[in-house]
Amino acid sequence: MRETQAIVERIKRVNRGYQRLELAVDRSLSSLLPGQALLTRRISKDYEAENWHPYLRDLWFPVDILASNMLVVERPAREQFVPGQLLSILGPIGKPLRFRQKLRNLLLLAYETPPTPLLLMLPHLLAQGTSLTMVTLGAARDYDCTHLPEEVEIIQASDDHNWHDMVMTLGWADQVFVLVGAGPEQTQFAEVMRLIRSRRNDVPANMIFGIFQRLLPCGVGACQACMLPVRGSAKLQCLDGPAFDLTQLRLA
Amino acid sequence: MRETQAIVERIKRVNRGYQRLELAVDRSLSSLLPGQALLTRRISKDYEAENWHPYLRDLWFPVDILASNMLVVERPAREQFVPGQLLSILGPIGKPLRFRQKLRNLLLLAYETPPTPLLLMLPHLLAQGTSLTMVTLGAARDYDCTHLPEEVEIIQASDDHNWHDMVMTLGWADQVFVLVGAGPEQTQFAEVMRLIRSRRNDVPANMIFGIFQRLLPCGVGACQACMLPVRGSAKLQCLDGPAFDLTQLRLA
Amino acid sequence: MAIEIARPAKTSLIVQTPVMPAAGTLGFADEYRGLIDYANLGALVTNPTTIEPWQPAAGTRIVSLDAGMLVHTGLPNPGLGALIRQYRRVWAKMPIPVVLHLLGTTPDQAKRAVELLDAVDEVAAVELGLGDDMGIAEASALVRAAAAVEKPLLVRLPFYECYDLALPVAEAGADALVMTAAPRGTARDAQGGRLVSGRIYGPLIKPLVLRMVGRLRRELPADIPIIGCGGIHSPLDARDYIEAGAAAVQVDTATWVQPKMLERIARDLGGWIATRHADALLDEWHPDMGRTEALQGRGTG
Amino acid sequence: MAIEIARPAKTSLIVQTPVMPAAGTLGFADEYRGLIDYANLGALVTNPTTIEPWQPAAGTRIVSLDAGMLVHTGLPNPGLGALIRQYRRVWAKMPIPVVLHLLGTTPDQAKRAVELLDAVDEVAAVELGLGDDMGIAEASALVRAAAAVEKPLLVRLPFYECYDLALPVAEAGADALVMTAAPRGTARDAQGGRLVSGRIYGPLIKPLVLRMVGRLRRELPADIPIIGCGGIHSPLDARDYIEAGAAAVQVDTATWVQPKMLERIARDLGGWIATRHADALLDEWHPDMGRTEALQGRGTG
Ligand SMILES: Cc1cc2nc3c(=O)[nH]c(=O)nc-3n(C[C@H](O)[C@H](O)[C@H](O)COP(=O)(O)OP(=O)(O)OC[C@H]3O[C@@H](n4cnc5c(N)ncnc54)[C@H](O)[C@@H]3O)c2cc1C
Ligand SMILES: Cc1cc2nc3c(=O)[nH]c(=O)nc-3n(C[C@H](O)[C@H](O)[C@H](O)COP(=O)(O)OP(=O)(O)OC[C@H]3O[C@@H](n4cnc5c(N)ncnc54)[C@H](O)[C@@H]3O)c2cc1C
Ligand SMILES: Cc1cc2nc3c(=O)[nH]c(=O)nc-3n(C[C@H](O)[C@H](O)[C@H](O)COP(=O)(O)O)c2cc1C
Ligand SMILES: Cc1cc2nc3c(=O)[nH]c(=O)nc-3n(C[C@H](O)[C@H](O)[C@H](O)COP(=O)(O)O)c2cc1C
Ligand code: FES
Ligand code: FES
Repeated sequence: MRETQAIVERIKRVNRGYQRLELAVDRSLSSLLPGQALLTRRISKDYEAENWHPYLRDLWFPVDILASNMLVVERPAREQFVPGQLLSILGPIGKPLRFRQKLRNLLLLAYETPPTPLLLMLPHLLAQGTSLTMVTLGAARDYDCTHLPEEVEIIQASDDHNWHDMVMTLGWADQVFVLVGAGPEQTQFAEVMRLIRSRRNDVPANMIFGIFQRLLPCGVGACQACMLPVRGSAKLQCLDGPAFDLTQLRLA
Repeated sequence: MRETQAIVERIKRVNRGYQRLELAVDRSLSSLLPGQALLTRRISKDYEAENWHPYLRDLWFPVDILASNMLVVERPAREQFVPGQLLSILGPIGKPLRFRQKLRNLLLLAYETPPTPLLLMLPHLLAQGTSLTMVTLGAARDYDCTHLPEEVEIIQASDDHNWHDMVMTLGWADQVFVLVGAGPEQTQFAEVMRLIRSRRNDVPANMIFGIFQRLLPCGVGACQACMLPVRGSAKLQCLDGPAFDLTQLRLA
Repeated sequence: MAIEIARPAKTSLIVQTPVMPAAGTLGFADEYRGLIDYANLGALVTNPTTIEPWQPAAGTRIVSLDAGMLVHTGLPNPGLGALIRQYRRVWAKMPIPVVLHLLGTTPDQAKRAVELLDAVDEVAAVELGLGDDMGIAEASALVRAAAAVEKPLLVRLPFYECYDLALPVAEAGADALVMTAAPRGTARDAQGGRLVSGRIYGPLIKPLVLRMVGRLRRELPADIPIIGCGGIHSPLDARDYIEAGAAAVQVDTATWVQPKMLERIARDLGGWIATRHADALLDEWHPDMGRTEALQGRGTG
Repeated sequence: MAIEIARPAKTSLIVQTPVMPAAGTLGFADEYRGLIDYANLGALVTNPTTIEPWQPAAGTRIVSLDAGMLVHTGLPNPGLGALIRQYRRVWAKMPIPVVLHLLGTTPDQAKRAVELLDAVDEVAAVELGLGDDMGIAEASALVRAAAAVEKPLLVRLPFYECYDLALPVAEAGADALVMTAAPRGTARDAQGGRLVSGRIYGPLIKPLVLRMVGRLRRELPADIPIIGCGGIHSPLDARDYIEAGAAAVQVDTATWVQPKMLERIARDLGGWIATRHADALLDEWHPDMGRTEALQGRGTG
């Protein structure tokens, strides 16, 4: 975990709601892995002219690594950037996602939030032959997926969170990552778990993981604002997350 | 006085420290005259996403009128603008400067502040044959004047506020405008008046005017933050200014 | 959505829309003509006035802050008698009630002001501003003197003493409480380079005052209306105050920064309050929709 | 520029640079290793601790504000005994004194905490945080109980009660006053959509707290050091507090937003204070200059 600076090099719209930024970053960030993120804020060259708006750092999940000093992030299109914008970055934040050995069928569920934090893993897993299914539920369906690798099977759930072949999708998966937006995450995860349990009898430990994307004030374990009740002990999203076994998390 | 919107159309650097912005403005502003200004703030297209930084409106003095809907303003180069930036404008603010009839020799003194608010009058007065001298004193000397009309005589005062031909410059002038920066204006005007009186015996009323450029919170006479002690009564910079007869103003 | 602030056996203040300017922001009368359509506001609250004329403060008047500003004007005004002579004809033409803000000094001055004001029909109500650092006894005596007025009496509470003074002031005769005056603060004047003092306005104070309003609404008797005032800069800010328990709101320096915002807040809040009891969706009333039939039916359209 | 907070016949706290983190911002020990060079700070103030373990708060923890943030963590901690076991070896290796922030609950609990802490050499001083809404008697009793500690006792005053409590708390045994804890406020949680309460941090509170420090510095006896704390986000902010009369400062959430800022403020302020008495120009000490000979001569280089 280091504090480094980055520069917005290129900006490209990828769909109706999102743009991608190519960032020239410190080489220490090129070893970043799926699940890890950056706590970012815009800065000006003149440190003394520091401006404190917005106040909190944003949590940015990279979607691609182009070179040892080039990352791609995805941001809502309404945020305005110009090339040359300087950024201060704390990162990498969090632990890499741990994929099951010999992973064959990975299921990704994005609930009420764009799937951005799930995207960095796609090329790597496809290359090693994993079959990937991504289901978008609720507001996640607003995210237009046409620019994603075509080998990923994309499914839009219905309004009541159903989809064709639901039992099979859930049954075949040997690992599941569930992404929810910031907000009352435990409630959202509980809803998704009820959905899964209604179609699949056994939900063993170490199979279904929830991915958190709360606002992180410090990112280093100091402020304790990201503390979560995980069975047995209190865990921090910033140090121990962003993924936690949903069978171990206290759900609402 | 109206609230209108404007758009930054073009941006051009004019010297080391300043840039000029061409603004597409409401036609009601094309009748603006030297001395009048605009209370400006950046806005976004989405009114609900209104952002309150910086909090106060800036006072911008136009330096040129290109067409009935095109004004030019001059801003410090460190302020960052991009074409297309939307502005909210309250204006025109203040009363036009009143020039003496049959004005022959006009003297402009800029003390500790860039001469921007004095520039809009230059082309008009030159066209009617007025001879113009502008003296920069103190920090005003940092402003590079090479882009100004060459018919204007530019004099840089020395560190102790002297210049060659000082007695003549002051004696020949039939009207003088003194510009000072925001801050303790009465003290700054008093210093300039002492300078003038040391070289010129008679300083009649209606000859030497001080131009204020305070921060104006409301611009309409409501907040009274710009109230000034002018002999006989209290005057408002926003409604009665920006120029006041320095022989009538209570100086510090 | 009319709100009535009534006094037993006296006149009452009827506010058609629960949004008005905070004292000190809109001037003494119609300074914002041409920029704001006063008919869309609930009331006009004047700049602070005193019995004797007050001169402007010397020195720095304004400091720009992160998300706000420091203001120190000295509250210049020509004295109440001169003000009434100068403005009563403009007040008479206003399409909304005029609330005169009276700076609270001594019971004696308050009494003199009340005698002057009771003869002025153009003033619909009086808002008394309490000085900082007033004790309970002093504030109560002042409010009792001002409460002799025939018109409804609003009292604006100081920020730091808000909790201590609210109940005593209500019991001394306030018909409504305005919470709160802007807190005092200190900041460095970028121009002059020195630390200067003044009142702090802007979005920055909203979370602090919003909590005070919520807490005092729970603690005070329900029949004392609270008017929320502090850093309201958008329709959503105003709705937050209503949700926290305010009956109406006052908008402070937002008007200086974006004059149309005051009217916009007024129209949004009026519409929202009128429709939310019918369980309408939040965005069924939107300020850009123009006036709705619902409001026209109530005679304010 | 060393500051000594001494107690007659007890140990003293020596702070080489008058800048430290506010309790709750830097963690319990060395969480910011790799990001901040602790040797450049005056002291480490730990997160708030209690005798009994505390669990995290449920619900919204963070709301972003204009120029600040609302925080409500519930101050989770494993209890003082467990904390000491967990961290004393890290504290022992810190290059700066460790000040343990003890959450003020009851005199009884304070007494138990003091007994534990007096046996821990790795803790150089104790900072007691007073709860909101404590009366003078309650606060004094609590401070008296905590003042039994052999180490210097700093007491952090609540925001709203700052004026009332400062002198009584000093007389009850505080060796220095920290002004102030972050005020409580209410804001709408953008995610959950509801009004939530918590403490308010950030640049927005600076003008309010700066005035309190200035005023209390004039009113309090000169031998009680004041440590200014509230919205310090730049070296200039810190200088403002020193000019208003603070002997040292604590930096709050600025560290979360820009970790290097804490160290930068520390180095700037240390250098500035060391040089300004020699009438040096403000920018003769600049944080980017590296350490100056002046400081090296004082043994802190
Ligand atoms: C007997 C006496 C006479 C005084 N005479 C004068 C005098 O002639 N001139 C003078 O300047 N000071 C006078 N003062 C001092 C005055 O109370 C303030 O200390 C001074 O005006 C500071 O001005 P301020 O802008 O901070 O206003 P404040 O001291 O804050 O004024 C307090 C009152 O004004 C209201 N108020 C303040 N600012 C605003 C605002 N911007 N918008 C709306 N309402 C506001 C408050 O609600 C309250 O009613 C007098 C004090 C006393 C005790
Ligand atoms: C007997 C008793 C037991 C309690 N037990 C618990 C409990 O187990 N868990 C619990 O959450 N609450 C407990 N509370 C309530 C607690 O005081 C607060 O109401 C609650 O913690 C709200 O949390 P807060 O984040 O607002 O902290 P606060 O109530 O603000 O905590 C007050 C103290 O913590 C300091 N402080 C607060 N926030 C910060 C911060 N971010 N950084 C640095 N210092 C800070 C203050 O200086 C002060 O020392 C208890 C109260 C009492 C009276
Ligand atoms: C009787 C009286 C008249 C005052 N008149 C003015 C005035 O005309 N203009 C002004 O700015 N302040 C005026 N003041 C305010 C004082 O200058 C000062 O700001 C105020 O009394 C607060 O003083 P303090 O700083 O000692 O608390 C007046 C004060 C008093 C007591
Ligand atoms: C003995 C006691 C233990 C508490 N333990 C916790 C706790 O573990 N976690 C927590 O978030 N709040 C805890 N609280 C705080 C309460 O939930 C509540 O926030 C606090 O008492 C303030 O209550 P109020 O809102 O009624 O003022 C505790 C309170 C008390 C009195
Ligand atoms: S973000 Fe501060 S502890 Fe995790
Ligand atoms: S700027 Fe408000 S009265 Fe002049």
